Amino acid sequence: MSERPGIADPAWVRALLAGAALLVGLLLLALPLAVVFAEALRRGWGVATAALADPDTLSAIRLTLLVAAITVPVNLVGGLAAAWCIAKHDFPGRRLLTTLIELPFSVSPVISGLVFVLLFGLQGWFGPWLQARDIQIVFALPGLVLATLFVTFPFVARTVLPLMQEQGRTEEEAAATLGASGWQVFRRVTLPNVQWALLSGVLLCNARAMGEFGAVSVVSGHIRGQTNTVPLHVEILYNEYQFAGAFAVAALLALLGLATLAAKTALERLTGRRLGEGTGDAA
Amino acid sequence: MPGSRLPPLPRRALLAAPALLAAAPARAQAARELLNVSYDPTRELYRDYNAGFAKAWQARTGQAVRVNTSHGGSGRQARSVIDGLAADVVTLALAYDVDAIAERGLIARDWITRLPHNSAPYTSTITFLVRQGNPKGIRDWGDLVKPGIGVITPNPKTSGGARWNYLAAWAWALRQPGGDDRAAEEFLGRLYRNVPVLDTGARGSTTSFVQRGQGDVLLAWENEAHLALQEFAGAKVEIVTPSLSILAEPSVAVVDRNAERRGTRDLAEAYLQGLYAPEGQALAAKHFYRPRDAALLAAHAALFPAMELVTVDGAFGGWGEAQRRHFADGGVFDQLYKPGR
Amino acid sequence: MTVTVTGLVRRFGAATALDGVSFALAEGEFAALLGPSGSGKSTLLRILAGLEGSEAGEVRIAGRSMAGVPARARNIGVVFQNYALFRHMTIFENVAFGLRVRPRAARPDRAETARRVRELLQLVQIPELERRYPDQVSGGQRQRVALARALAIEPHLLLLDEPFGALDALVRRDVRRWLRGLHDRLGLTTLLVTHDQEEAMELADRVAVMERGRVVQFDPPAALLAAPATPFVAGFIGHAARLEGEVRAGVLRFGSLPLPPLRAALPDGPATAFLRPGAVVAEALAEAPGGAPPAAIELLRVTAEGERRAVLTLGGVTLEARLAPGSEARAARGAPCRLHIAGAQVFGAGGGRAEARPLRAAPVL
Amino acid sequence: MSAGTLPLPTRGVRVRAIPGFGLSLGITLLWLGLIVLLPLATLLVRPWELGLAGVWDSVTEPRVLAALRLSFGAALLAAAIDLPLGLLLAWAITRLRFPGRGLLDAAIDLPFALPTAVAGIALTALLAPNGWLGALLAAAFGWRIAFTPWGIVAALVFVGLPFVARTVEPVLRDTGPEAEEAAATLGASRPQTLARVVLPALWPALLAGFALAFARAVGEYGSVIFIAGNMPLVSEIAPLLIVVRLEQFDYAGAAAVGLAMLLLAFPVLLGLNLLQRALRRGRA
Repeated sequence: MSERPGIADPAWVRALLAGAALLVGLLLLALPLAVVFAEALRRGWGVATAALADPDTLSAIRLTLLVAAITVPVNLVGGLAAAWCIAKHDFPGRRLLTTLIELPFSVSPVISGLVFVLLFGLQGWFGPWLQARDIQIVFALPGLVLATLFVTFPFVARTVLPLMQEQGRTEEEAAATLGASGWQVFRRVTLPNVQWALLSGVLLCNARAMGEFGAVSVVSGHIRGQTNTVPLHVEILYNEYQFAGAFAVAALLALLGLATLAAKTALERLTGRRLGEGTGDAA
Repeated sequence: MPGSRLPPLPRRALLAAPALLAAAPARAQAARELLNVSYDPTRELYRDYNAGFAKAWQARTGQAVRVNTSHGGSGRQARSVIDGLAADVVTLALAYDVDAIAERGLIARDWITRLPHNSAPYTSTITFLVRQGNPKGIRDWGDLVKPGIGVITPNPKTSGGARWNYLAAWAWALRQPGGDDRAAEEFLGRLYRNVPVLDTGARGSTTSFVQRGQGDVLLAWENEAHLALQEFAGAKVEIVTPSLSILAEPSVAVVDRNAERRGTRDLAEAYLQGLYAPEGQALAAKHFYRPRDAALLAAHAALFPAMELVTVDGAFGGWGEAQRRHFADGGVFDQLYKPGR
Repeated sequence: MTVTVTGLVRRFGAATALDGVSFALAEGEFAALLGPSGSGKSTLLRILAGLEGSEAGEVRIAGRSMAGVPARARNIGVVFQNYALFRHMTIFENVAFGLRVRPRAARPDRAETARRVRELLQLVQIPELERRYPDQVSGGQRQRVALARALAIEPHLLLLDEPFGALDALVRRDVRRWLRGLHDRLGLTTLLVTHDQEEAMELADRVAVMERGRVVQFDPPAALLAAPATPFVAGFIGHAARLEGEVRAGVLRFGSLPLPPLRAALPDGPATAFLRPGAVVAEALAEAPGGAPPAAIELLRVTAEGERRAVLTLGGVTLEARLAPGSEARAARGAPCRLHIAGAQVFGAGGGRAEARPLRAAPVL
Repeated sequence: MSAGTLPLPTRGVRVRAIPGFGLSLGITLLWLGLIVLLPLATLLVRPWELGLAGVWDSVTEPRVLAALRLSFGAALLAAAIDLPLGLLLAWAITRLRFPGRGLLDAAIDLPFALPTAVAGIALTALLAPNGWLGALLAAAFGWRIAFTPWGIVAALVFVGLPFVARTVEPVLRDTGPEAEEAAATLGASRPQTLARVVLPALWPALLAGFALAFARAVGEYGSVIFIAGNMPLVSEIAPLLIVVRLEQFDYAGAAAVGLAMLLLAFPVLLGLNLLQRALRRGRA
């Protein structure tokens, strides 16, 4: 019994499409992931867990978490402010601002690292000044944070802005007529309306922050145990012919990414149902 | 317990990001720190050497010392030091990279004379790694340009090791009957047409050759070739020693400006001098570097077969000249490198 | 074309949307499918259009069975609930769509297509909008576009799915009359699906009332009012108030409620009466007769026609009554009154139906 | 500064109904300026140390031109391949019901979540001539994927796929079957409905996805360097050339390549954007 015989495709077409989609998913998406885990466990659990328990790995994990812990809140605040300001206010240059916020997406990660070397490296604009004051930016935590900030810059704004625009301004205007201050309007009216999209943006931002390679590689200095993030550590292990170890650490990163995805999917399911309750079944 | 310690952050980093103060680690240890910025194939050597050095230093002075290392392509590492990576010592693949740092005033210009043997405590050379049984019959440089031979070597623009490969091939071609610059250029052009994968670093090339099964012969540091035999026990590859090769002298130097600034000069100098001491030389040999110590070298004759070795200074007029002529943008390499397809 | 539907059954999981629907439409007839939401009327329309399948039953159009005929081959014009206009096409392109997708042999050429589209836009009175996009015109205009688009394929049958739902009340009345006029000119067999009884009564020659997956009555509007076939129809049509009573010896009484007894030709037993607002008359009194007042006016409202009506609550049922002539001056909120009933539809427990009449001719009428 | 010269709305006085504008704009500008604009300014300024002729020579060198051609060509090709694949995936998860649909839905985001370096070594291990898939393709068709430009395209297809799928998906969900049903009642066959009703409605979203996938692919580094083979003039991507130049201490040259990439990407993205808007014309 087909549900919509008027427009439904023949069963074999549907089966073919579903099969093709599953094949694409398998070959293009699942297989690379499977390789990571298969290679990680090729020499057994022992080798994999030993690679993870290595002090250098542990310090890389801590560094990566620290970088993400700084990056995400900064981009959260900035992204929210930008989205709010663009969606809820009129001012000349809104379009330009939107474009500028998206700019880092079209900049190569390598360039994202390069610009900070050009700025803060010893041969850069501020390098000599910084060294005279004994301040280290590139090849230290601040450089890693800056490069990661740049790369993950648009995530929050991008996920929240369209929703804010779609929701319009009437609720905020209503709040304003009721005497709410800017912060109160934002905190009590706008934020609750976008919180789920916001969380999803934060999760994406976090996933990218923990997984960034190109930009971070340029500014890291690759000092073992000090400025090696997890993705860089994967490269190091790989270059040391410790393939099982490299893939074990890679698998850990992949698991972090998968957990992020699971959280995001769960969130969407949750919000999907919420939205469904609101609109009811009109059909 | 290895997990109990946060990564020690440079104090200066914290100054630049006051917000991080909450996350800052307690500076429990008062250990002195030394940063050795090195290149890819020395990871194993310095892992051993650092441990021994720290122990010896503590025995001698009572100070705890922690040696940090950074590895990568030699050129990239030099660039990082130039850009402000706070290296106390550099142990790079070639003198040219140290010269580049010296040019920016971070190292004294006369660095190469400050330590024995051109400031190169160990040497190496370039050999061939081929598939087991040498199915393609590769014996010497001339065999590399035969049709159908896949040669794996990194990009001389990005890899110090690759430059040694290039110069060794060039030197061999010059020695052939009728060998002149034109013939050498022609020879190298043909050689690079046989290269299917041009990795950015020596380690990438080894992986491509051994792990990914690319090509028939890998041009490798002698120490890397031996290490590959050891690491990839089941990889079915063997070493072929060419008739002539180049004397590779990996250079070491104290980065004067950083050592002064960080107050680590004594430590840095001791660290490099230790490489010339018997323990250091033995470690070098253990990791397949040719030690400078003649007796030690003779004792490992099976590992380090005698062959004719030319030097960069002798055959190319020094690194500055070689770099300018061959590897600079628009240099000989750029001209001869024309991919086959 | 004639349309014959016999024994249609459609279930969605455990729910039955259509439970054996049968009816027939005559050539050129304008019929309406009327029912509350969930009564299955939209499903019926979708089955007619070929957008939905059925478990049992048959649809014949002009005598031909539609079994196995896909939607695109049925030549039925459909105006969808939200019009389903193609947003990326101009209004011209929307209307031309049905002509342009015809098989090559039957496809009119470019000039002919343009001519027919312009003709249709003239017909629906929006020729000036052809270059606009659907999002650039008003709701009423969109509805006309949807109609023109459906008419472009020269359908045998026109199906309208709640076509006025998106319009505001004023526009709705205009468009309704215009649509009926258009139908009278084109003579196209038309089926309108709606939950709005006024709309159905005003537009349709005959109205099919649907209740829980069945057509319970299919009659001209006047007959629905005069002789509702089931209590559901009686209650659904004409805003009638439903009151429970008891018939004894041909007389219906409403227990303790202050309503006069009625003559009803039904066997003894409980019965349900449906009182339409016009059929109840309230006579306001100066003072309550003998103690407690029998009924009190709760509030007074004025109809669109300017008539004053009294609203009362009896036994939990809200009742609307005309004011008796001469007592209007006394009518006020809280005033006591006496109720008279001109007539009512009564259904007995056994299923019998009777037209109830007052015992005596009402003095106030 | 330019605000004063802009024409004001005719109703006269501009009213700011919602408070909090100044603070939020201030945070935005600070954030944008420090993290994005100031660093990018160096990219605009630094190359000119070489002089105009120097910059021109630096970016018209055959190796640079080849790398730029490869980066842009591979990115466009990969985004073009992502278009039907992404549409297929989005269609499957919104319109079809089959076992594994939920899993597929989640898997689409994998390239977002997998760090690029991990993706790079995984794809290399998979597609190398002795890898799981590479051996199969080599034996069956004699295809070499890894260490050729095709390897780059494969990596970029992987990286860009979710952009197309996730941009099209909401539109597909939103469109619903009404328009298709309307087309069916008007006599359109299924292919006609797809070609004239469904696809046109999806084009803006498809283009937006294409633009995103392209923008990401042009600059991609981590997942590409492992699989590319990195042969100058053949499989060397522009971002790698930036790294190479840096390693030769050629800061201005590196910045020049970076600038060239930005300037080349800009018209492509602008064009796609304008095309999108043209397709959206008339729609709210």
